Amino acid sequence: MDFNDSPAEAAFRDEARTWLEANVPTSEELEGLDYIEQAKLWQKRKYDAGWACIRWPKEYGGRGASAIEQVIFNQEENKFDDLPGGVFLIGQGMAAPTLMTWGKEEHMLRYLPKLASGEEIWCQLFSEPAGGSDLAALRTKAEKDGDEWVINGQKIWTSGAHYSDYGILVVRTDPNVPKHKGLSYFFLDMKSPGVEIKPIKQLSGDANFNEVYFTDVRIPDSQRLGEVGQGWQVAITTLMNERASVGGGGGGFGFDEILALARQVNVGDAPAIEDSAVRAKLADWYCKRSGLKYTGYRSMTALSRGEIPGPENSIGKLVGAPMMQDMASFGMDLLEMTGAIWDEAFAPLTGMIQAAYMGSPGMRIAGGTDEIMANIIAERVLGLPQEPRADKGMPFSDVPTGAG
Amino acid sequence: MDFNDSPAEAAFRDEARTWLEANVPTSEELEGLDYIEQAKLWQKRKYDAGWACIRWPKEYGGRGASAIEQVIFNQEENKFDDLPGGVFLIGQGMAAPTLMTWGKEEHMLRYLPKLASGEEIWCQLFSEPAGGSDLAALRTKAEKDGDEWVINGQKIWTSGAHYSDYGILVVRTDPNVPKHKGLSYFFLDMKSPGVEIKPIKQLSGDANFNEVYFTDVRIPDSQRLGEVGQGWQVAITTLMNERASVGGGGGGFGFDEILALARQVNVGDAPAIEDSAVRAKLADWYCKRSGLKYTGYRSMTALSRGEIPGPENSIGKLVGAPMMQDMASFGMDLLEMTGAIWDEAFAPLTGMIQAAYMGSPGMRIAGGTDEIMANIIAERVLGLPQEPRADKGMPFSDVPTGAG
Amino acid sequence: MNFEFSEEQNLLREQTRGFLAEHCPMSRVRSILEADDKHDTELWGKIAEMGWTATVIPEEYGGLGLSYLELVVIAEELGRAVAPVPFSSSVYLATEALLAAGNEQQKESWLDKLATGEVIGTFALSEAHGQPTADNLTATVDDGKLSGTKIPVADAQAADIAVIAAKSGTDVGLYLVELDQAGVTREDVRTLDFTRGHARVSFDAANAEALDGGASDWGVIERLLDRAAVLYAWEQVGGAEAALEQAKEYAMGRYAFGRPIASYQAIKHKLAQMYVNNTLARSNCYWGAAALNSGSGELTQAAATCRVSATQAYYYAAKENIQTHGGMGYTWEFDCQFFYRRAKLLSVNIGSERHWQDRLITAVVNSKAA
Amino acid sequence: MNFEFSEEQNLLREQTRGFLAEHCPMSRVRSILEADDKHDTELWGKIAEMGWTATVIPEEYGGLGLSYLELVVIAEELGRAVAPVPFSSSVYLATEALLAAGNEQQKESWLDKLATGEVIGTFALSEAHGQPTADNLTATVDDGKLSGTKIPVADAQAADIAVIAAKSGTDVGLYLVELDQAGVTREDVRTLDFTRGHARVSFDAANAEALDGGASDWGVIERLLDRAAVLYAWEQVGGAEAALEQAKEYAMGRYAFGRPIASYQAIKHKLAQMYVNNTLARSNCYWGAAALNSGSGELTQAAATCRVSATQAYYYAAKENIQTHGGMGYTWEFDCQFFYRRAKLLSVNIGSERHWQDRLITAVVNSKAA
Repeated sequence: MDFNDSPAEAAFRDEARTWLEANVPTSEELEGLDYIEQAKLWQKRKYDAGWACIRWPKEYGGRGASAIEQVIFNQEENKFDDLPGGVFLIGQGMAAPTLMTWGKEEHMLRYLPKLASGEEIWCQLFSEPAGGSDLAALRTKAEKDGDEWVINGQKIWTSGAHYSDYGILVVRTDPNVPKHKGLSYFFLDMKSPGVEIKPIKQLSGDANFNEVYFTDVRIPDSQRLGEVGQGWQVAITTLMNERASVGGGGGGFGFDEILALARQVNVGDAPAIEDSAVRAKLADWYCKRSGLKYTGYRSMTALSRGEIPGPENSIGKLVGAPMMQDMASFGMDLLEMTGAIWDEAFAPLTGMIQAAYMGSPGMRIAGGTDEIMANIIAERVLGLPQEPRADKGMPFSDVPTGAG
Repeated sequence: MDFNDSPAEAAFRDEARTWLEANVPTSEELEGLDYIEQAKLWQKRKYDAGWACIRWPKEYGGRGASAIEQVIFNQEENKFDDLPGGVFLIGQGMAAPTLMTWGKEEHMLRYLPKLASGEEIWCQLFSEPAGGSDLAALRTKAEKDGDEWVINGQKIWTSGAHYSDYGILVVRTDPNVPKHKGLSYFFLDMKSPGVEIKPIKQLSGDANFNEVYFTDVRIPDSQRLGEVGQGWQVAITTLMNERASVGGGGGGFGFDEILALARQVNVGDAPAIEDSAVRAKLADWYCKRSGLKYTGYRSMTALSRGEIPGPENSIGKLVGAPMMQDMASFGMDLLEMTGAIWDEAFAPLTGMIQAAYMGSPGMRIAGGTDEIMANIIAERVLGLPQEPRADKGMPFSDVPTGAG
Repeated sequence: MNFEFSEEQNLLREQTRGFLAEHCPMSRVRSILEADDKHDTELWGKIAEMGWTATVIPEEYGGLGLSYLELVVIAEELGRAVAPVPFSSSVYLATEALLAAGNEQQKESWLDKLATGEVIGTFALSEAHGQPTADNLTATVDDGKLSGTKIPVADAQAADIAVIAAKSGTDVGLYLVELDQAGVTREDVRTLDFTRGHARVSFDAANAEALDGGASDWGVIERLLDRAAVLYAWEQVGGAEAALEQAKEYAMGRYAFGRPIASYQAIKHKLAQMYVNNTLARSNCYWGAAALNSGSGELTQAAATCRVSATQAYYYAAKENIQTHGGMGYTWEFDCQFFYRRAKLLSVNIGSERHWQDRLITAVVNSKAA
Repeated sequence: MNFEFSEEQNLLREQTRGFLAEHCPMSRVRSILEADDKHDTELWGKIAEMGWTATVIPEEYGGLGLSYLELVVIAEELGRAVAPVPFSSSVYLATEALLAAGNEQQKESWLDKLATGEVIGTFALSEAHGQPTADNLTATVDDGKLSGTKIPVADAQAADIAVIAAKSGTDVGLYLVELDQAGVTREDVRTLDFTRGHARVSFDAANAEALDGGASDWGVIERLLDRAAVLYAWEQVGGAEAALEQAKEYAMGRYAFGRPIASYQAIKHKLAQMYVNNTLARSNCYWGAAALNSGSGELTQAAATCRVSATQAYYYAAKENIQTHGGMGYTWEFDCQFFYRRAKLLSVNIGSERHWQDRLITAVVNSKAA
């Protein structure tokens, strides 16, 4: 057990670091570009040098690297602050593995290199307003018309729909069979006629997500992944690859920030960090953060041994999101009467604490609520039985919905 | 809103207090008697003077008093420390109201006065080893034989079985109908042949409960309450009258004790009560205790207005039991390395903290687990739907049990 | 023993609730949230017409001379409605300061106008991050002129007068300042809760008049905050209760896997926990109300107790209400956000949970020592 | 990066677990609980034969010279088994004290006997309620004679030697005392956990030898406790894990309302919480083990972190394991009690959660200042 790289890992890390130091875009290069353009510039540069999506086979635009090499590259890349790139996460992290598992060779040759190069951005069209935690209860329907499918319905919580070129989509092709069995999976051109995109304003005031409406949108059958009715299995592939890359945003507020605040603000006549009630809370948060960090190290070790980290990774969000909420709430308490002020000019850490208070409820929901995460741990990690499903085996059209 | 008695209440309180001051048994009177004898002495004295079970009609041994008068009398009686009497709680508090609701006049005239006088003690025979929170899943069976029923099976968690004269009993008279419909309710003479009583040792080392085994025990049909198959409804009457009089025992450890400890023990160089982490915990416990106290005042006010306090009273145990566990655990932490010592000679408060740590797990279970209490609040107070019942409408004999 | 509201008080509650349902529905709160307004001036006018601002002001000063039990009923309902009005600043703080520490002339000058709502008052204590103390106050009054900066001052934009904690030499006292004068500058500061205006207020030799001839010391400020804490706690309990109701309603109607989410223990036990918190907080608020109303010596203890438990109950109910709603609860469109914002605003407005926990234990220790 | 145990260490874990399953089943723990024995002498003999007591002692002193990574594997398994043996006192504390602060002659005299288990050691610090500090110690050594009282001394009845914290003048130091001598009196004190003997030990001019020629100051004691904290934390995580497994097994087999109680969210989420706590604590224990093994400067921080999270995880798992079992879990007959008793014993034995939280933040602040 040690924190050091093996010799081969160290060599790879050196190579990556050397390349990054020479190639990370300068602020001059990025100036005047919007966030998407910045991201595309950096992604293309990585791609051209063989540093994009390095675990992918070379013929699809990757480098054929190992999982641990990917981790090492990410670590090194993350040492540079504020590199643009989050817009590719869904395409590269979720759509691509799904294409690799369920797509035809021609799909892969056509789409994967442009995902790796950043030329095309993808989004995910799964969630629906009435679905929530019950993802498979989706209602957007697709009807066959010759070699095409006609889509009608609505999706929600789609990040980046407005700047995406393609989207992955699950729809109901048969309402008369149990809900998991009547779904099919497609990808579509987001510029297709009949696709309408509306931003969703969150309670934090940000708009990180969209609603997407489909009115007689036509998709060629060749853009189907998996068989008709097999959409749920295909979706599982996508979801298994979902990283806890959750939107809503807490603005980087974490243990270090609450610690800094506790050194800055007084309780009574002394810095809050000397107050034992403050210390007890900080200690608990420190232990949680540390526990998550070293759980991550254990996962990376498993990766480096060729093992695949399992659903136990869902503890990250389950622990981290409510912890951010409580830290933010307590941070405001430490400020006392000024705590609720959310003005960059007056609030410490330029209002980051207040932003975290407003953003953290979203983190507790997006990508699976706390309750769903606890279910996943109970069922998939501990192997406890599912709860009885009222809709089990029932044709989807007969499942109670509470509506009407 | 005020804390004072109305004039009529004040007069009643004076009368009660005067009588109590003159009649509470002296330590000389109690000396040499065991706990049961002491309790019977005091109960008989109250009965003879018309101060026993004062809400009951006079013909059954009571005083025909109002609910609020009962509360006032209890308050005054409780001002005297350590008066014996807990052994009558089940008979007077649970069996008697059930007899009054479901019994015949002859039952009431025969049994209620002796319950009021303390001459006869009753116990409750409901729980079974396989039942737990699912009380109605009981298996002890009764088969009709002429004018009698023959009982075979086992009950558990029966307080005072070994010193009780009578017991109230729910048994299965028909296993071929859904579980709630196949039950009947009896009372029986605990000295009947075939009744065998074994104490249950708890993890605290105490034995407050018993197992009771029935082997061909015969009960006359005249000792049935309600119709055959109506046992669940009768049992509900009993359970509605169950006070949160929970065994297992925390030995009187509460907020005042943890406060006293915090004044006595140091954290660093100063009394723990000056440490802000200690203060924060104490404040939270104080608020809970205070909240329960004033919730009780509100219930008493409702009683005094003739309203019947509802299931919201289950918050007492739900809040109080885990709080005692945490206070005890923290109390030991304050003692640091000596905390685990459970020797009256060495431990502060004569080991009460350690006793509370060992006793509180029982309080979180007896009379309904924390989880059942939360269900009761959710369903009966807030009106939320029950969970789907896998055994709904199923003949009892077909319900999955996990056994075999 | 009578630990309940009277029939008249319950009737007042019904009227108050009905009035607010009509004049302060959530859509009204939203319109203030989304506008630049600092409060709902129309609603304020109607509230004043109802006489709520006059509740505990004695009749001789133009008030209704009712008890604090009536005032807590109104406070709870304003909390339920998340009403965007400067009621707490004007009634719980400014009016109370005058009642407690104003001299006869000051009471006569201002109480009747506060009673009719034509004058809005506020209270200013905090100057910097962290808990204000007698030692760290820096605003000073010299020869009737106040200089210094207060931040945040709740409802300062709406207010005509403010009661200010300031020092004359080393003596802390309360001073009355008319805000519409040359030496006073109000700058908006945005808080989490856009439905209530807050400002940084700077005083540059502004005219200020000592309350009670300067006899109002730090102890007077603490007692003022104790009294306000009970009223804040009732608002908080009202908000917590409304958040629970909103969560319950949504959970009953929202289906997942073929049944209402309210039938899942994860949701049931969450709502049960809200109920438990709210019930304990409410019962403590009864104690606070009784102590406030009777002028009991237990006031500090009762106030800190109900303040701490109401703060905890509202935070839990507000955040778990959003959680119960899932993604929809996190949208701007849904009303869950109002409770979440207001819960935090109220919880720091007169000192945090941490502060009141500490004050509670001081009071408990003192009472046990006595 | 390699943040896992080696194949050999995993093999050791399997062997250790297999050995304890055979020689220390729950029935064995029960027999000690119900007897007057202070520990399982037969099991101790076998453990010593396995060489566990010799793990980190260098070969030159008769040990196996293995690393702390092997020792934490054994610690975790002893924790899982709730083993009724004086392993922590003798190995984590007495042996470590000699390794850290013994002079050559002291090491030669005692380490080989501690390695073979023929000598059992313990450590004595506490004298009274509350956290021991350099200031409040009263045991004194004068001219090689120790006087004072220590309570509680874990495994004192089983021990042959004890390392004692005492003062010579105002200097705190560690002293080695043979317990079988005229000036030493051991009185049993019962703790919550009857499977481990504890005593009050009085010294009346007992012969005592300074470790390290008296150079062992309070800092040495703190570092000794830091090192022990990592090993205790692994025992605690082992216990927490076994409690979770016991709860899970029961919940799968116990039916209520026609289905296993493990299918109810109240139970599922309780067990998920245990899993989360245990996983965080275990990952922190990895850090602790790495820091202990490498002699890293982060040791205090790592030790306090894993100690706090393991203490919290074990308390939660032990109490909620009983709760999951319902009434049966509260009976003497069931084995849930072993974890519940041991959890609390371990949590106060080398200082409480509160104490280690405080120590953690001191270390964090120091590391950030540096």
